[in-house]
Amino acid sequence: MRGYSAFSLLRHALGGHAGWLRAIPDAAPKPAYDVVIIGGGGHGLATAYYLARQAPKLRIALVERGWIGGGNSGRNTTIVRSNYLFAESAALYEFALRLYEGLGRELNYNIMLSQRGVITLAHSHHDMDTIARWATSIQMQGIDSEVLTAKQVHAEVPILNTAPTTRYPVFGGFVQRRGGTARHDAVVWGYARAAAALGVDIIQNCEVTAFDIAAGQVRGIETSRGAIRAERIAMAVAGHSSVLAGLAGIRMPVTSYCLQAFVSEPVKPLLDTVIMSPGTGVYISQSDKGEMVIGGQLDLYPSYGQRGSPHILESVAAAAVEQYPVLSRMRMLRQWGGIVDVVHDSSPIIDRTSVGGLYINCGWGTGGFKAIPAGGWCLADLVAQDRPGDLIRPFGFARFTSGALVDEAGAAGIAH
Amino acid sequence: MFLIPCPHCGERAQMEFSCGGEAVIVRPASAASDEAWADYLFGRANPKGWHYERWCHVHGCGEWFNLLRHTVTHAIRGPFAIRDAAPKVPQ
Amino acid sequence: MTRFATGGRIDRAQPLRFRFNGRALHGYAGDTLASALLASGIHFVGRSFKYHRPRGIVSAGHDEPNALVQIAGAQGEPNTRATVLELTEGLAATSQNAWPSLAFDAGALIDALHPLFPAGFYYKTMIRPNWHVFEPSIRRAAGLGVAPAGIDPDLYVQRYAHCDVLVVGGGPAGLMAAQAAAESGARVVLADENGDLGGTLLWREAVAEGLAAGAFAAQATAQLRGRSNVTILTRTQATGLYDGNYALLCERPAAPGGGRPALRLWKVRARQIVLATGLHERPLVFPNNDRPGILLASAALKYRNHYAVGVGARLVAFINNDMGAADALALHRSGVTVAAVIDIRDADGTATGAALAGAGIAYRPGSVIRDTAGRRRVRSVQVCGLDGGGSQWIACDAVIMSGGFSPAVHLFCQAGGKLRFDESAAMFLPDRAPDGVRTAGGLNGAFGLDAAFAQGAEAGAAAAMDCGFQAPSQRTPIAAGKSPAQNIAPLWRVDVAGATKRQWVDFQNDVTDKDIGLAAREGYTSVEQLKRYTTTGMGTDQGKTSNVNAIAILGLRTQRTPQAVGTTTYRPPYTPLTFGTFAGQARGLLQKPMYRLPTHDMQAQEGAVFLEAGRWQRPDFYPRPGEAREDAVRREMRETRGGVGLFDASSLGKLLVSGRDAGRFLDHVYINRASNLAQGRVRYGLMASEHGIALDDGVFARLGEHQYLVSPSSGMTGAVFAHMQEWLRCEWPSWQVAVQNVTPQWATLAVAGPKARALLTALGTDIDLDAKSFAHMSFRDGRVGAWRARVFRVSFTGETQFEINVPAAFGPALWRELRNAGRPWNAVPLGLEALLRLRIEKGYIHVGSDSDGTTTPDDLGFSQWRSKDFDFIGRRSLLRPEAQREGRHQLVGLVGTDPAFRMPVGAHILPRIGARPPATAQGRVTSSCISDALGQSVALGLLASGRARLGETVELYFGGGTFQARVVKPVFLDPENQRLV
Amino acid sequence: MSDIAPSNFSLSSRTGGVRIERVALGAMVRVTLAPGRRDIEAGLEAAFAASWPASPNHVMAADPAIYWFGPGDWLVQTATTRSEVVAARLSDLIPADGGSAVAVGDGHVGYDIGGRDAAALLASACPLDLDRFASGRSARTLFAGANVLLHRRDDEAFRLLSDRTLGAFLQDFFAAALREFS
Repeated sequence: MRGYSAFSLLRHALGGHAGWLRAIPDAAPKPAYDVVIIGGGGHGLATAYYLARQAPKLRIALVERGWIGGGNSGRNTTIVRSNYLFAESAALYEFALRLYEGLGRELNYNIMLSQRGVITLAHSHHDMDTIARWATSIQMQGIDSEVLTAKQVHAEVPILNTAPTTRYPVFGGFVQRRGGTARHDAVVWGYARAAAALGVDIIQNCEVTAFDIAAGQVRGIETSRGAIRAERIAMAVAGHSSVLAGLAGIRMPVTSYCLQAFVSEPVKPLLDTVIMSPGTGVYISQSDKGEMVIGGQLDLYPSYGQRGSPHILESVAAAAVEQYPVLSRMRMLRQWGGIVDVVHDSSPIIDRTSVGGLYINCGWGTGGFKAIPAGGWCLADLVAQDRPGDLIRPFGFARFTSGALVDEAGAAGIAH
Repeated sequence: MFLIPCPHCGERAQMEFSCGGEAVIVRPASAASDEAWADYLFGRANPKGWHYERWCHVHGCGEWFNLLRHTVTHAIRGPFAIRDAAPKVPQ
Repeated sequence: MTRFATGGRIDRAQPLRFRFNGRALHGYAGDTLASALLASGIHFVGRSFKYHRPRGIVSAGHDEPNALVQIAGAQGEPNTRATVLELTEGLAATSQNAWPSLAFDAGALIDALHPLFPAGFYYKTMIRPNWHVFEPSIRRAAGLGVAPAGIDPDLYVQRYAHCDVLVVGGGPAGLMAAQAAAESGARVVLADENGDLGGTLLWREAVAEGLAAGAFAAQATAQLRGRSNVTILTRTQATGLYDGNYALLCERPAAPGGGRPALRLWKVRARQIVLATGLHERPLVFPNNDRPGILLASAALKYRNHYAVGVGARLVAFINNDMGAADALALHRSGVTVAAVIDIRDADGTATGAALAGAGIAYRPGSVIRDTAGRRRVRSVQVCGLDGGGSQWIACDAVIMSGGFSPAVHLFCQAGGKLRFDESAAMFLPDRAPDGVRTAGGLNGAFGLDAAFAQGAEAGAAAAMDCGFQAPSQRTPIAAGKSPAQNIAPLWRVDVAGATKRQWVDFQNDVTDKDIGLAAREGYTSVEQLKRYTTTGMGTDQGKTSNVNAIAILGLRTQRTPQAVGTTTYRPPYTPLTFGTFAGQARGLLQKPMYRLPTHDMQAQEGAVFLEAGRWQRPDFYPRPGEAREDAVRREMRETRGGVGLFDASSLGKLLVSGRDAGRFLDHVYINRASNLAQGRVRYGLMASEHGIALDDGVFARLGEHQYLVSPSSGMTGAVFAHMQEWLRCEWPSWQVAVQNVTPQWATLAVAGPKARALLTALGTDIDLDAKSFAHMSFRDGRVGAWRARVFRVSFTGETQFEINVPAAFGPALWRELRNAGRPWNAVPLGLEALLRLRIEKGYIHVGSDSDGTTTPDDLGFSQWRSKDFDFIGRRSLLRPEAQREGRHQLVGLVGTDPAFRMPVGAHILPRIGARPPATAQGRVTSSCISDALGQSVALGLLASGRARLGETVELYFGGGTFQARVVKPVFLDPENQRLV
Repeated sequence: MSDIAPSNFSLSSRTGGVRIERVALGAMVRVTLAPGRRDIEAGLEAAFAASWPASPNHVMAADPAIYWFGPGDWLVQTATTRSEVVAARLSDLIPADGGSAVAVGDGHVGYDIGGRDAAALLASACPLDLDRFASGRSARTLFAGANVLLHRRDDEAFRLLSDRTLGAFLQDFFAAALREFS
């Protein structure tokens, strides 16, 4: 992709910015495609982009029920990192992070990848042991990570509560310097603009209402904007995976929960890293606009209502104030909830389904954003090859019958 | 924070309860196939709409019971006894 | 003179001094900072977020986009809206987003270069070499105020409340709703953000039942206060409506300090809700409409009547509806000169012209403002006809505008209400209300008192009836003139020849109509995409004044009606509220409950350093003068192995499992058998989850034929109790088992070490302590010291160990006796860390350290379950291929080649000696210590096929370095259990 | 009796609106029955007659005071008898194969919260609707995140029972919550 630069900005400024091309095209559905991707979030759009790049001859459409980026891609707390405990996970998320590192230039769209470091806190001696294991395991993958003493953490994060009476004393932590944040909407728009430029039809306000399946093979979909024929269909609809897969008669090992997040009013720079506290569930960063972006625990009952329980919000906010007293007099500006699909082992599913030609990418739980480039790349590869590549083989349906889970939650206790 | 009707204590704040997930999932005998066992452990209806699920009044009387709850609006019907089959879904 | 000598609701007897940007000023009690500034002739109070444009006060309420100030001091705060901040003596406020000063702001350079910075410019540039080059300066430039340093001195409290009818908004509609509901006997809570109820009654001239509006409000308030079933919350902002009619209200109690709370968060559970939240006036979008001195017409009138402040000496009004005209007229009549009224509507069919002319105000129908002048305060406006002709500059020192009104639908939508756009009223109105929510008054787009009164009374009565109360007696509607008509002709932007200057839509975030056009052109056409791409409506005001204008303009640009464009999702909070409010009293150790040991105070006297483990406060170690943690821990270990150690083990769980099926039940809960345990005996048990993962371990004792005492590990008691209850109630409801958690009842004091038996003998007991009659893994009841006790012989230390259980209250006394009796052998208190290391020497696992959510019982060396043919919890999962797989990581012991080097927990085992990362780990160290007893460095770890690799030497990696260790059985000390005799 | 939390704990707001005192609970026995043992329950009802709480969330406040704790779950409290005696008496009524009755008096702390602001103080951290919580009612609920049993003795008098291990936490929280009322 090209077209965006300081120079083009200057040139268009002289023309009153009247000459900019459409970045987010709005295509109308054609009767048939080679591949249809369902879901206009980050994973779906990335899938479209990488598939179009890998197989230029394919006629590809992406259908989105609402507007692109309207799901979890636009509701998350924008954290990117690859500091996962198990080799299988680390390989997948590291692949995503490496793609992220070149993504702005590749898409010619500033995704504002800010590798400001992600610090994970330990609040006890036992936490420190867990973190030492975690950090070492990541180093064993050849991924950057270093253990920090309490002193080092406080030096990097002066706003942490150091009072002797604090409920959450910091015993240390570990940092992945290459972790950080990226502008979530920009990732969505950047992929959409690039995919469209490669000829993908991006069709918004187009809801899938049924699958056309014959002899165990998918033939197409019914949508709110008419029928679309395609022999290969990929689903990437985080939060609603069970519902959509259900339309194809597939029962998923997934439960949808509401995850709440909130931001403060913008203030001058306070925090230049991303901090995660598995012990309290609080994770926090400060956006470039100056807002403190805070996320917390799941509401632990199945939900598709994008409003969480206020008492969960309260406990997260209270824990955040306890850890960062400076928040006490700062104001919460906006809170929201996103619907995440959670698998028992907090690891994703990228695989073929029991229906021929129907593929799925789901189960990222609370951590889908950081995986977008890998999730898209792998799903595109799966659709193109019709067999799982090495990266995603551990993340198929087979693990639920064999028991070979990739249990990040069980082992590390958190998987945001 | 919606209210949950406890069979003994009446309507109480949801924060007093914990959700046990989908109700009446039948536990296969140990002879079951790996597939059947996997479906028991992991397979979930996870509907967008009415969901038959079990709750525990964990911070109250401790009772376990079933509810029919709408997963979007959190409208609730019940409570029902833990062994009761799922009632008809409201229109 | 901008402050009128009489009138208003300020207290002239209470002058207040304050500082703004260092300048000493004064106002009166009852002022807001904004009204006091205006009274001092100050409009220019801040700079905009992006272009650093001079900005003035726009509104008189919480919808203010511009007048954000920084409050200094420990009780200071950023981004405070001057329009709602009550003036207090000595208040010091400064402008934000300006450097070096408000008047001369270096950032203003951006405005000169504004063509380079259209909406979303940052997505198109700063891509190469990468964002990191540019981000630091962007971050410094962004952000509004400065977060206050230091500990927050204020007190925040919370309060749950329950009512039948919650009325939000104490204006004319809300007052009547509360009255009607209250008369029916319902429990009513009425919340209003202001100090006095009445809303617009307090500052709009009107007559109700022959009373002046203000007097009527006072009367209605008095009537409500007289009712016991009504709770009136003034100074209280409703910020959120959640599922189940659960509302969060934030109260600012009057005169905080002196122990009184600064803020109180009300958590209200209402059966029915009546929303009477009124409307916000909309600015008009026209060229250079953002200059200081340009404000909302209703705001100017409120400043005049509520605060006795004239916003200028010579005003020009720009309107598109009769409400604005009426306000201009009211201002003029009350002494705030309005030179001209610019009305985009043609004169035909409106009485406006006549009324204005009659008052001597120049009236220009069919006209617009095409430009304005004045850098730090509007100086004049250029007026022209809709055809662009008849251009004329009019001098003024303030411009009031009325672009129509937007009902405050935020709470309505948070609760799930749906909206429709009414073209004739040019506003989004409540359409479908969620269950239990009603709307009244301005929120319904109603203008005028009679409609507000009627709708309020009707909604209040209906809400009460839905709660099962009798309808109140038919009350005569309140007499208050006929409602005026709005007669709006929407003008979403000025589109006439020569209107070239930027027209602001979102003042705070500097979003202009051109930006919206750009977004539309580039395809960001969903209202949510527009918001995210241009940042319109994303300021601290959340677009209260700008959203509808933005939606309409996007509609114009994309040939859609506002209805078709739709609104963005309304999210709590309605107005920003501090995080401290949410925290309430839950500060420090009060965050969440924490358990204390029965002998906590004694341990403190012993000099214990405490830590939190599984919600328990437990002694970590007992440093002697000059002793570091490591030294103290190793000393405690040595002295226990050599003599005797004492510790309070009361946090170990005690679950009483009784009933005919108790044994059968425990057979299903544990992977090993319980039902064949003899009475009086104790057995180690390991339980698995249904997924076949090691869940917890501990001991269980058989107290009687039908009764067992189960002892989960400290942090797990609650979880294990819940686990048991769920299986009993949900899977095996017919089994006769009763489980009771009696943990808090008992103080469990442990005596461990070669001298344990001698100590107990010295203390005195009628229990025969001889190893033959009282063997390891059994218990006895009897007298210990002065107390009846139950004594268990179990061990986590690898030493002879007695655990003495007495009622919790006797714990401290027993501890004292044990310490005294222990003197001859220098009995020492044993901290948690030493305890956890002693068990390593012995090779006892610690679930959660030596295992994680992926470890099976077999991995830990427990295969008893294979002998059980029936289906205990987790068994089927253990038969899956993965659990049977070769090469699983199994528990082993590791002996370091360097006896002085403690093998770090988390060190990973390399695939072969000499290998270096990146490499596939063969396993890891799970717990380790230096064993003085053995003169070795020992560790427990998990190793691939570990049990088949005993004797092998492996290399481990940690923190960039490596070390070697020998693989051995996971028991180092006393494999023959001589010490347990 | 030394303790994890001062047993002489007593606080009042300066305005006198609310008073909190640690109370000695005397003997307490917890009765837990296996599900479906209506027969035993009937025996207990017969033995204790009127003083056995017929319905959930009620307490018979005589001596012994009997709290409904949950299904098949009661708490018997008496100031006049030793818990062993009460436990023995109850055990006679409960066959070992059907449940248990054990002394738990040492496992609890109790606080009397009285005064015109008593309900307000409780409402600062308890989600229960106290207006609809009449005298003689009891409920297990949350206070400051801790599991408690709340008993309304009369309009302005509550008793709060919780685990003894939470005594120190509760007393610290009471002290903090009281600031609002002084």
